[in-house]
Amino acid sequence: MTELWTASELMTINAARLLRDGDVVFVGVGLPNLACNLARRTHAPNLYMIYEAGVIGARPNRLPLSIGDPTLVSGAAAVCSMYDIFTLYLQRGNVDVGFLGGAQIDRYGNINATVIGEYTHPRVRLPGSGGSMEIAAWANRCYIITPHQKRRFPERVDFCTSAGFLSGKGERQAAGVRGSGPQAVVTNLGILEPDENGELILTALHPGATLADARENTGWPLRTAAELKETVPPSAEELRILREELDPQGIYLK
Amino acid sequence: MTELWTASELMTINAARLLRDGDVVFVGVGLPNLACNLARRTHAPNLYMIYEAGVIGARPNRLPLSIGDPTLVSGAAAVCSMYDIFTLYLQRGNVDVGFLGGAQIDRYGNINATVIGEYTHPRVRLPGSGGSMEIAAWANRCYIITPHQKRRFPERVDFCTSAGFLSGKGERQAAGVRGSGPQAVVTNLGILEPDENGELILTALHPGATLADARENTGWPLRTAAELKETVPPSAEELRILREELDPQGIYLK
Amino acid sequence: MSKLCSLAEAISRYVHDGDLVYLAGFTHLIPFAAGHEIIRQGRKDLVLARATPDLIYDQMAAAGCARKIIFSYMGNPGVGSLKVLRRLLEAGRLEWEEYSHFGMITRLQAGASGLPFLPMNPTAATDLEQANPLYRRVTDPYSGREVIVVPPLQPDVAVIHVQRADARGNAHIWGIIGEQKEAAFAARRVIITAEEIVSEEVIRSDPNRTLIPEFIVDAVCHVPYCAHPSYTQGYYDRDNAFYLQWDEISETESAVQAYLNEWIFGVPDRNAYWEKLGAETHARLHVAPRLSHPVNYGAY
Amino acid sequence: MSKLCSLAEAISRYVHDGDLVYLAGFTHLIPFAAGHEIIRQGRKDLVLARATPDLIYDQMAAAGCARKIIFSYMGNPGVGSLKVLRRLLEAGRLEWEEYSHFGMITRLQAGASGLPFLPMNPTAATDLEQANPLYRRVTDPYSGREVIVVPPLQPDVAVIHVQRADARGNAHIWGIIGEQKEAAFAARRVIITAEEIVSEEVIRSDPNRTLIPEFIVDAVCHVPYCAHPSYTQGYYDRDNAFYLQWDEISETESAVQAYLNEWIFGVPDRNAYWEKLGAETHARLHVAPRLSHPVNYGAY
Repeated sequence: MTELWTASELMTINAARLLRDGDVVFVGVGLPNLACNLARRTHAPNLYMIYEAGVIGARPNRLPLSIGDPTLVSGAAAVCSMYDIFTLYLQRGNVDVGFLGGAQIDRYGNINATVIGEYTHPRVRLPGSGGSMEIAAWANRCYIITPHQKRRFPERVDFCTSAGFLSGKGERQAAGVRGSGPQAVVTNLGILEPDENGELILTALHPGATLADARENTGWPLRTAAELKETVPPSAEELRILREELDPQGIYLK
Repeated sequence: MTELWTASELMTINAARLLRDGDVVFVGVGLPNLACNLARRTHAPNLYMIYEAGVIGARPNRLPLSIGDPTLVSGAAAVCSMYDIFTLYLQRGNVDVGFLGGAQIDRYGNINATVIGEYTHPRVRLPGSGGSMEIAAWANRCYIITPHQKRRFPERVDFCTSAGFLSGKGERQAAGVRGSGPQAVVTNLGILEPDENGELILTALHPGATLADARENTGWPLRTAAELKETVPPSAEELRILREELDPQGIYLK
Repeated sequence: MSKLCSLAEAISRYVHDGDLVYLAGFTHLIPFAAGHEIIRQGRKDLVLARATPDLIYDQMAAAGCARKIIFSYMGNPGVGSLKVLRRLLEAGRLEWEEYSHFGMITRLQAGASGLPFLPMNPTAATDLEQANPLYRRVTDPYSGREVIVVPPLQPDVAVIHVQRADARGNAHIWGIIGEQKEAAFAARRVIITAEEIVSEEVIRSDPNRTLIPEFIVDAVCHVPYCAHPSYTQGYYDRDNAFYLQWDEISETESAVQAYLNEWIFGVPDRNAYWEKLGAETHARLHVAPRLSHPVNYGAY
Repeated sequence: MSKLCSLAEAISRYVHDGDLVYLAGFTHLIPFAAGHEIIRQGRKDLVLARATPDLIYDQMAAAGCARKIIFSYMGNPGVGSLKVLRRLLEAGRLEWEEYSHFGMITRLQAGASGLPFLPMNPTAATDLEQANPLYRRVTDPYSGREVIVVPPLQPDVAVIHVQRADARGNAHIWGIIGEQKEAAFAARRVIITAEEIVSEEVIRSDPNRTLIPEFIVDAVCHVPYCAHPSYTQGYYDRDNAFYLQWDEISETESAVQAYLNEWIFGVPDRNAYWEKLGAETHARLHVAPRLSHPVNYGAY
């Protein structure tokens, strides 16, 4: 792989491109926040950013370092309670896009952010759901940004913190949740998307990455789309915005 | 009856005396509002007034003419939504006293503010519950101010908008509502209070009123307390506050 | 993206015959101008929902806009009856559906939250529950006791009057906030009417004051004095005299129709209505300023 | 009636061994000073509830105050793990009870509302529901479909940090308001800590800003810089450097105990703590003003 950009930059840029102008996005800090701000400065100027801390239409003057950074509040369009953000905004169906992350993502896009090992006797205790159980269920579309590593992509998660397609699309549909589930997983190697049954398959590789790389770093027999695409390389302008405007100190993009 | 005071003044003053210092009162406009303000200026300086419109700790500069009068808001301690006032304040148990009114009050303190005649074919359609269904159930104590007339005191209400003791105290207790129900009905003739079974009996007469007056104007065989009291006549100071400070134009006290 | 348009355009575009309409506001901020414009445009078969129908639904019903009313307190606040609605109900000429205030507001909260129902503690007064089959019961799985539940109310369109909004629809409201936020989030379409259209900078100087965010708003209309004879906290007083006057007007059908002809059909819009009220009324409803202490958000 | 007292008095009077304690605030307004005072006074067997335990519950657990934790996100926000709590959980040395954020906040909302439960739509992720028997299901009586419900959470005591309050306890809060209001109404006892004690006139100039009314408040403590290393919007910045530093400190038990000794047991109160932080930290956390546009309530 070329070293014209870092893995974080590559993932952020490809995630940004998945956003549509006018989307209302439930944003986390870190790469999702950078992806949203990059999209706003390129093809999606009307992207609307809301945060689980209850901040609506934030316009941060500096890079937010936590989900509750005060720069998200000063100059925002609205602030509401946590109960309101989860009821009036998320559960009501006002959120187009949610970003999710976790220690494990499985073959059907289910996410584990709770525990490695047994729940009652944790080998590694992780932070837990936070907002993600409901975001995964009720946002119209979800995206996941994660490094492509075998331990992060098991056949089946140890604990299902947030629902992808469970054991297949039919099972999610039967559960009656309003959101359409994970629509893409952006990794440092390429992009995985659900097939008609909800199984994550490789649909694109980044420039320089190979199918063998992807298969080697996935914990299930990774299938590919009929037509495996190559992603467009990051543009000079995308890289400039990330490096000069959004994260000049390289806090998230190192 | 002497004409040193009007019936409205007499009822307001006797209602004010039922309030205790520190009570949190769910107030309506009209006589209950005057009674509360009179109590604050006499024996209950720490009376705390909240309004179903969502106004907390109001300090009106003029006589409020509706439940949503802007003078209730300017200078209030807090304003909240209607959902909050009914949940966080009333249902949570933060209200000590509620005032109720209606077209009919029956033998067991049940109130009708909905309809005379059949519900589906109303002879007289009244305004309906507003906040009173829940106030009657959840305020710790309720008081009723009403003129003493036979048509207002039927044996049984046509429609139970707000629960008193239903058909007796046991039935209210079985229903599991937190408030203790109507504690007194203040009329222009005297005061009715529930006996141990929840039946309203005459416990006091105002100066000049007779038991015969009260019986004649009640729609059920009115019983009296073992010791029937006489209320203390309105004091000059009580009358002065009402007439000079609270309702100088005589809007409610004529 | 600016959503500014005239009130006539907004009503024409977003309020349709047969809609379930919620003109929000508990005593405060009642969007009378929107009700009058709906009357002028001759909408029919509306389901009119409001906790307190107030004079505006009396007028809309008198004008023949309504098929049904959903309410929790059908009075002229501080005065007495709503005589038009009362006559229609007593004559069996209007459908109705009735709640307590808490039941009504809980329906909006469920609608705004995207929930299939919300519970309330029992009140022991069961007559209304028996009269309205949308009240149901559910067993609390922890104690085994029953709660009362109501289903969501999701109006086709809500009109929300506010003190100030930006052109995108981010709206500041203060004073009695009633059910404004819940009605807006519950509704499928939202029309904002505002005393003032202000810059984004004013709104964003105080984001905690914003009860309604732009992305649930369809139209923003600049309508000063929209709420008369109701009021807008800080902008003008409630016209209590008119509430008393309506008690007389609404005694007879003919006086009501004369009122509609003169004050609704006889004026093109709210500006003309306000001018017609005249200088004496303007002076009577004027209010001196009383400003809030500002708060510091910090220049982070 | 003034409820002003020192934080030490308030903790001594209203926080007891074995209590279910909720120190409120989502990232913002976390009352660290109250947590430190609870540690100094040696409270035991507490059940610590917070959506995000944050560093303060890491510290309280390290000091041996806790028997159990109730939470929905056990991370160091923006950094990684809460290592003390994680070690205790992995070693089986602390009970826990876990929700999603929405489940946790819904428990508080039910507690604040006096309801026996509140519903949430299903999420299809059922592992946590199976792990925590307090999640239950109820059938929607309208559609026959199931909802998830949680029971009320009613803490014995909540500590709520605010920007300004009057001596009776009426409190103004702005910026991220998280679960402050719900925690206060849910709790049996409420301690307010405030950056500033202001006159009633300041509070009453803007009643819509008052999230907590005096009559649910037991004690009001004037505690400037109470929230450090968290922050108070408009008053000082979040100390992100310390959140990173805690990640190192909390690597080892000995470093944690050294921290407790120096920064909690080693200082008598928050004033001394703030002075000890020194001028450089004060300067780093300083924020320039950015004021809200005032609103007009009208002199009715």
